[in-house]
Amino acid sequence: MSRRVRMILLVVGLLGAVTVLAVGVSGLPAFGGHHHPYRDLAVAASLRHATANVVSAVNFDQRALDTFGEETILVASVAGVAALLRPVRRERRRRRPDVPVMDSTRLLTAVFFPVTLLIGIDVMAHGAITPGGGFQGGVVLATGIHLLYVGGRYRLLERMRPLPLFEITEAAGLVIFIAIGAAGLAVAGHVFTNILPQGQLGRLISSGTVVLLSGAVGMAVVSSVVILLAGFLDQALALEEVPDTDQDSDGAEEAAR
Amino acid sequence: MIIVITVLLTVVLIGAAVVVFTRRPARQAVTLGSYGVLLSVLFVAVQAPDVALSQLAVGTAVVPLMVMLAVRKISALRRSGREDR
Amino acid sequence: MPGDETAEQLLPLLVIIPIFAAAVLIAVGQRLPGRLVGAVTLIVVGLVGVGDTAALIITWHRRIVSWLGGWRPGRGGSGVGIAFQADQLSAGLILLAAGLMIVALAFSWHYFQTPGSHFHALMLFFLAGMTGFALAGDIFTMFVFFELMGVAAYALTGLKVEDPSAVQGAINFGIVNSVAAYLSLIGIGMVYARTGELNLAELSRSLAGDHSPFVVIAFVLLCIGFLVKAAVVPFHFWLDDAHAVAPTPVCVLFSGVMVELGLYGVLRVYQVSFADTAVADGIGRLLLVLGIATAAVGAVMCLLQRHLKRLLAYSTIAHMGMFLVALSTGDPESLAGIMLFVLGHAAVKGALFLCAGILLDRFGSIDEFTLWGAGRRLRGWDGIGVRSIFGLAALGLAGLPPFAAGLGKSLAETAMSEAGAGWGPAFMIIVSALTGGAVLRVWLRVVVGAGSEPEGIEAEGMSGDEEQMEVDVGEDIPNRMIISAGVLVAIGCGLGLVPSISAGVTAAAARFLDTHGYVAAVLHGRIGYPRAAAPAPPGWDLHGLLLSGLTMAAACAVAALAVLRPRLPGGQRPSRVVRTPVRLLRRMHSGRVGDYVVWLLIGVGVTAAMLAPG
Amino acid sequence: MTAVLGYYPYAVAGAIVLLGLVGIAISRDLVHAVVCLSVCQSGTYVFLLAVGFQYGGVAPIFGSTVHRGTPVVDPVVQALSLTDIVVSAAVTSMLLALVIQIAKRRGTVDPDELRSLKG
Repeated sequence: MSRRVRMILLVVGLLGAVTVLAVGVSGLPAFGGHHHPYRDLAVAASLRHATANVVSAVNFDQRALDTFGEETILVASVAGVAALLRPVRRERRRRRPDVPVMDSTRLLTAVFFPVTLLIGIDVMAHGAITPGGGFQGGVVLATGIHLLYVGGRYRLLERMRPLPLFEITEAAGLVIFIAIGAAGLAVAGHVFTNILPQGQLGRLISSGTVVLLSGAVGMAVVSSVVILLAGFLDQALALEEVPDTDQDSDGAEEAAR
Repeated sequence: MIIVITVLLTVVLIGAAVVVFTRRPARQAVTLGSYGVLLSVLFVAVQAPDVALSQLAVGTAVVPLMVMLAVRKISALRRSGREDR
Repeated sequence: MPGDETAEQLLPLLVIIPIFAAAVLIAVGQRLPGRLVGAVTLIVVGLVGVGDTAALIITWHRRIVSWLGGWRPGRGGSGVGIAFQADQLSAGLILLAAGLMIVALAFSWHYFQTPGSHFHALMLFFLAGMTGFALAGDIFTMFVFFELMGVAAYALTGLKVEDPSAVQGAINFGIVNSVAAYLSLIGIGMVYARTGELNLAELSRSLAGDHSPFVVIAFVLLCIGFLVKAAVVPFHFWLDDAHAVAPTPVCVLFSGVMVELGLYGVLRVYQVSFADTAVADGIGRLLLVLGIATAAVGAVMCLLQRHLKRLLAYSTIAHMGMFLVALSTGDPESLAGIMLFVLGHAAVKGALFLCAGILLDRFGSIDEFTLWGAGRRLRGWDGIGVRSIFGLAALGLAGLPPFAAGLGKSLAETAMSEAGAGWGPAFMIIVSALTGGAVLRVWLRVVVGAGSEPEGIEAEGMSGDEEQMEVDVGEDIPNRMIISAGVLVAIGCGLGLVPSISAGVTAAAARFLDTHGYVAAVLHGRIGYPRAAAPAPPGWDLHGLLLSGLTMAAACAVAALAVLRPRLPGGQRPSRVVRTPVRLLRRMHSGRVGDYVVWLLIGVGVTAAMLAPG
Repeated sequence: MTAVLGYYPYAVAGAIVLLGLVGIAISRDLVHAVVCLSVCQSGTYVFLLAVGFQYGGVAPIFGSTVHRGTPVVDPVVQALSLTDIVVSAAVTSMLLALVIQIAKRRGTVDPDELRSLKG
């Protein structure tokens, strides 16, 4: 379709979509209303299981299957990205001369690196009490590790995060999540049942399996995000298209990891 | 409270338009990052701290970094591609 | 018969086991030899298949309802947990998915030489996504497993990293399906805002009798994701691009079961939650109009293709059109016919895709003109096997009597004519004849080498020459490839002959349409089916045989006409009145993702307009 | 005035979704299209959280300050948005990997130049 025809059709489509959304939105209750029946049930169920952070209760206790599906989507996309970006015959790994890093940056990252790791672990551990949880803590930890690249050299980052280890911890996170679910099945007859004693609201050890599931999700997310970023960093920094002229065979072996 | 949310919503809408209409993907990674911060502020205003924290971590740090690395790889491929032809 | 509780407890394991196995494969896959990884995957999928069969046997007598985490709704009737619900239709679909995956994995035993287990892990994630989608009783859980199915499918489509041909088919597939999923999420948000519930059974109770325009809009937005996945016009553009580039075993799953799951999603959401709302009086019209458009576009484009995989993809789109038209009558008999048609179509279409894969790996091309007379160059058992399987599958697709596809088509035809749609049988015959004719034309040209050597006829459209071999088999085609294609044809034929299958299908259709039974089972635990007279298993009758014979004749005529057209007087240039719409139709399938999103937006407006009350 | 403000958040969410779709439709670079897709998805977060908001409600984190009686905002939509953000990260990374693969194979990422899928 020529550009002009596409513009006309786009406008027509937009008009249709706007009317559809307008009629739909007009049927909704006004913004900020007080009628939230699911919320009342969810808050009651969360307090019954002594979970202070109701969002974590919904995520890891009441609708645990959605979180399980969400983690599987992340692990599947990591496997997909690894499959799509695997080095191909015409690519060769090259040793890049390292960009000099200012001392101040190096100092800042040396300070921030441990702080970020602590924040990440804290956010993940207190998932059931304060805002945060396995997922947020995991992403904070994963981005924290990459401070090494900002402050140091790419090879330092590569040494500090051995990818095979992270592939194992990623799969281990998912397997532990399933193990806790299966324990719920074995003990109480339903997958993902909250079988541990729930303890007292607001304490560190409360809300039973929510903390454990949050930890498992955190482990899976840390490794997934690290492998994702490693895949993209590897593509942008380390792999180089071998010009077709010198199609040397050893380049191919070196490219295959 | 209504005013704060209404203003933030308008700013987020403008941010979305800015991200969509920046044509060069390299610059778009930057505008996407700032758009992520705007969204996080809106989510805090709407009393959703969990979502704000994860949007901050994903929408501002991880996704723009991936976009920038992808753009860098594609421009490197285009340069080497042009040399070959 | 296991105790009544065990089935409930073990149902979610059908989703968890493949994910567990995929996680283990990701962790240790690099170090295991390729053969072991393939064996482990086959064993796991087999285990899931056994579980699906057990679920199918149990659902023959009662539904299986499993509330995750034990969060069964209280007296008030609305709970916080997620429900899984299996009845005969959903159990049959997940069994079909597992069965097709076993055959696909057997076909692609040594497909990807690259190290690591990505292909097998992604296939297991794909199976878990399809199983979870079919069992979910909660609209947000359907969205999550819809996305899991999508992510695995995007990666599997783009997996042939070395392939220089249309690799952007995967990105078109990814972007269009993701946009549709987000529009569905807007629909889920709207339904949640209005009713405060996400469970299908609870929605059925709170939306009952609601005749406001809001309900129509919520249904349209909710079903956009499923309509796009079902490749219904004008949302179908991504399907042929995805098939053009996906590896053969993945195409078998796309056309065999993933597209049908989109249709299942629309029917399940409508039947349980929106059957008693303003949507009910517009749904017949919507399915009819979309079905006719889909069948027309699918059939015409199918005749125009020379790239075998794209031709088969358009044939799938044409069949989805036929399914929609038959379902627009809304009575159990047509639903039963369509269920049988889906089973038969999945088996026969899978066999055709495997034959196309064999030709691609043996001759390095998948273009009808380049492969002219290739079947004759195959020697010995390989040649006989490929020629006969390809021919039988092509005839089975067109509705040859013993095949399940033919029986399903004739059941649907009789149901439509009884429901007053007299033109129904004629429509089904024409579309089957066109698509069957196109596939038979390929059989004549490629396998038998009929018609003149095509030189210089530079037909438009994407040629299949750029497609790269998935695995170089050299002279001798591995037996496992031919056996798996043969097994699929045998299953396609067997399903049509076994009377208990057609009896089960009729009962399944009646039970699927029983909304109150579903709500009572999910909310109040009354999982038994209502007492229904055991229907006589419908089979072939004279009327059905006559119509099938007519379809076969028409299909052979179309194929013969297409092959011999150059020799007919004046047959060279089709008349102007045919060429202009064909050229327009071809330009609409531009392979450009921006156009597809524009068509998707227009589709949203058109679907809402058709469903609007009054 | 309050009537307009009552539906303004939903209108903004719908506008963001449509903006993302317009971005994809007019984009001449696949990376730009993928970023517009994630903008379109951010519209769904805004819509979900707007659905769950309640004036006077506080964040659904019980503890010393927030007791059983205090009105809280709907936590379920926040859980749905969290899942949606993870899906967005996963799908965006997958599509960017596909775009890199296209750039490797065809040397260009402009949809108009990738015309071999015609017909």
